[in-house]
Parts: sequence; C-alpha cells; structure tokens
Amino acid sequence: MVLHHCAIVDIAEGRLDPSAALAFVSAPGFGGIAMFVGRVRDLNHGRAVTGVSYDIYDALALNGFADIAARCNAGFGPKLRLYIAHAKGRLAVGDLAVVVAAGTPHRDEAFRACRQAIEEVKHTSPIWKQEHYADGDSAWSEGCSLCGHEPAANAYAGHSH
Amino acid sequence: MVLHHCAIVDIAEGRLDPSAALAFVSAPGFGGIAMFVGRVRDLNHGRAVTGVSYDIYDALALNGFADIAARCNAGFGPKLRLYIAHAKGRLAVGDLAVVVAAGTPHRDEAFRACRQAIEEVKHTSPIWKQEHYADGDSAWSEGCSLCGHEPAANAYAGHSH
Amino acid sequence: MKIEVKLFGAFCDHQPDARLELELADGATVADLRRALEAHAVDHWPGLKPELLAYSAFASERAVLREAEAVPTCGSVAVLPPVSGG
Amino acid sequence: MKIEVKLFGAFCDHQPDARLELELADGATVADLRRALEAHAVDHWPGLKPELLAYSAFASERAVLREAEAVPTCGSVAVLPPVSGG
Repeated sequence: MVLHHCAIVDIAEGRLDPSAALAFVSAPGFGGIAMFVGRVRDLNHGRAVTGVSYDIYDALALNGFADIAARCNAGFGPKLRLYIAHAKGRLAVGDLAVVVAAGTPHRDEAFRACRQAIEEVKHTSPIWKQEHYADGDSAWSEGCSLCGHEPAANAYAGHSH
Repeated sequence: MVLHHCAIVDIAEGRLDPSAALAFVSAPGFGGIAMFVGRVRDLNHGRAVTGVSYDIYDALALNGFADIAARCNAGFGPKLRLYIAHAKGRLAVGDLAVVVAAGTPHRDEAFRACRQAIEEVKHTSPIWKQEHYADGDSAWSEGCSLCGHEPAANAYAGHSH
Repeated sequence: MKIEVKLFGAFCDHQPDARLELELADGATVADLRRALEAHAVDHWPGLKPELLAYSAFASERAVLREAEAVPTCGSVAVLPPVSGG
Repeated sequence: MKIEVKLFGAFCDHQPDARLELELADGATVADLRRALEAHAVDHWPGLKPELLAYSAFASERAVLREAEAVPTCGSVAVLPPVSGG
C-alpha cells in the first residue's frame, strides 16, 4: 500500500495548503505526523531577496515525487501516507515553496520519512530557483548536479544545502 | 532572543491548532519550518482504543516547556521560534494530543529543534495518559520515570517510546 | 509541619480528589516525604502497586526535586508517576 | 533524426522559448546529444558559462539518462541544469 499525494501548484492557480497536507496523511491508526514547510526567505547569502521564481519540469518532477514516495514506503512503510507539493512560478517573500508531510503509526518513522522526502526533493527533483534581489538583479541558484548519478535513497548524504 | 509559545489546551475549551503553530513560527528570515502533530490512535499494543484522557500538572509542565524551548534555543538558535502545545482532558480517536513546531532560517535546525522538543515533551513533561478501550476497561500508560535524573538536553537518548 | 501533596495519573485512581495532607518533621527531605507517602499508601491504598511509588518522582511547580533536598515549605509538592505525554 | 530538446532554468536566459531542435545521427547516444548541444551553445549562446552544460544532465519524462544510453526517439529530451528546489 503506497498512499501518496504529489502535486505541483502554479502560484497563478493556488497556494500550497499545509492543512490539506495534514488531513491527507491522517488516519485512525496513525499517531505521528511530521511536516516540513519551506518558505521564501527575505535574505540569501546576505542579499535582500524580494521573491523567487521556480521553473519545474512537471512531468519528470511528478514521476520523481512518486519514486520518492515509493522509496519512503520501502524504508518506513507499509503504514505510511506521504504528501509532497511544490510551488511553481513567481513567489513573494513568505510564500510557501514546498510542503512535505508524512503520517505513520509512530513518530520516528514520520520524522525520518518526512526528512528523507524533503532531502530527495531538494537534491533530485527537476526544479530550478531564480532569486530576485532588491537591487533589481536576478540569479539562478547554484544547485545540485544530476550528472553521473542516479537518484538514490541516500542521495542527500553529505549535502548541507 | 527566545521566541516561544507554550500552551496546555483543555479539550473542553478548545482544540490544538496546527495552523496557528505554523503562523507563530513563521518569520521573513525563516526558510524552514518543521512540525510534529501527535494524534490519538485507534489501536495500541493490539487493543482497540476509543479515546484517551490526559492528566497534566499544568504549572510544572509549562515551566518545563519553557525550559525545553530554552535548550532548543541554546542548541539551534538564536534564530528560532518554537511552539509547544499539549491537549488535556478526554480525547477521542483522531483528536490532536500534541503540536510542536520550529521555525529557523534553514531546515536542518528546524527538524532537529522540532525533534528534540517533542522527545523532551514525551520524556520529561508531567503528563499522564490513560487509555480507554473498546471493552470498557481503562489503563494508565506505562511511562518514563523522572526519578533520579534531571531533565537534560539528551534526555531522549536511547528511548524508543 | 503539614505538607500538601498533589497527586496525578494512576494515583488518582486511589485518591479521587487528587490531594493529600501529610505531617512531616521540620526540615524533612524528599526521601522522608517518600517514606511517609509509602506508609500512607500501605494504610490507605490497598490496590496500589508498590513499584508505582518507587518509580515516582517529587516536584515543585518549578522542577523535579532530588531525594536529599529539603521539602519546600511554601506551596505544595507533587508526586509524579512515570510520564506518558505526547 | 530530429530531436526536440526542452530547456530549463538558466538555459532559458539564452533561449527564452525554452526549446530547441537538434539534428542527430540515428542511434545517437546521450553523449552525442551533449556534444551537439555544446556545439550549438558555442554558435548561439555567447553568454553561456560552459560549466553549466558540463554540470547538466539529460532526462526523459521518466528518468535521468546515462551518457551511454541511446537518445529516446519518441517524445522529447530535457537538459537539466543543477537543481535547486525546495
């Protein structure tokens, strides 16, 4: 049983909804829910940020989210519900960029599944962030190269970003 | 700077509110929010549960929550907002028992602060759970003895419950 | 001196009003209070499992108390059975 | 064979319509596609940092492709610069 909800939400069409994430991963047998919410910050590497734009290869990202869910299920399931949603388009400071939630019978699995899922989203999903600065400049964030390695369960080992 | 919200909410007077927790730990400089939500399960150790009652020594628990927040701030601050709320009284299956949320500039600190806070709440807070079973029986959960040790930052090391 | 003792959790099954008054010598320690409570339990709480008290801690509103500490003379003292929050 | 290449992230600064058509030999591998794209970049994208392409991967809608794999003949192929989601 893999019960997961994966979505890419264009900011022009809606907002990420943490309450919907909690509701999705809730079940009568589940005592623990862990959730991560990523928000657009007002400062990055010391520069004042006014917003960010996310570009996403939707089809591959959604396939990748489903793969992430399957790996979480293998590691922390089979009693697991997982929710992964990422925003797309131009976001302002404070807007939600990503919501990941995991529900399981006990809290340790919920924390670990949630953490693994957000790390894999960060390091393997085809998503690109362009930061817009207060001085009018914009720059694509330096990221994680997908060259030469396949997405793996421990793809985030050793990464700090 | 310690910014924390600690509360005990009697089920007769209100419900725990994860949205309020998210709002409290949000700030323009914070990119990461980790949240844990504990819910009443329908089954424990194989017995069908219809609800639980929480007894709490409110004054000591609130002082302890503030101590937990101070330790999280020492470990993961100073840029940290922490929210700790626990329900009191008779809860039904699916009701929220505890909500812990941590907001920080980056996600690693948010996850670690949230995890440390919920573990310390579980293992050091003067809170007692009585389970009510479908067969009419009730029993106080076996817990964590507070004898002979002071609350410590690593109070949860080695504990799995 | 008279000490008010607050009771929580499983102790309330034996003492539904969740409080108790005990007479202790002036300057009594937490260890003395524990012995006085054990004696009370033997006399009044026949169904209490002795290990519950052995695993219980004592606390003020501020902190868990060590066995060698003097029992606080202002306010009340609480008996804390093993905790199970969350 | 003609291959449609989807572009993302920083590549779109150089090719605002975010797509490109390249002519490749039948049976071309991903490594061949990479060389063709490098040649295209030299001719058409003077501002592109060469390391961006070196650090970019190629993918179908389903998965990242290995260098020795044949370029898929149905559907399109995407160039993925280093990712920065979340």
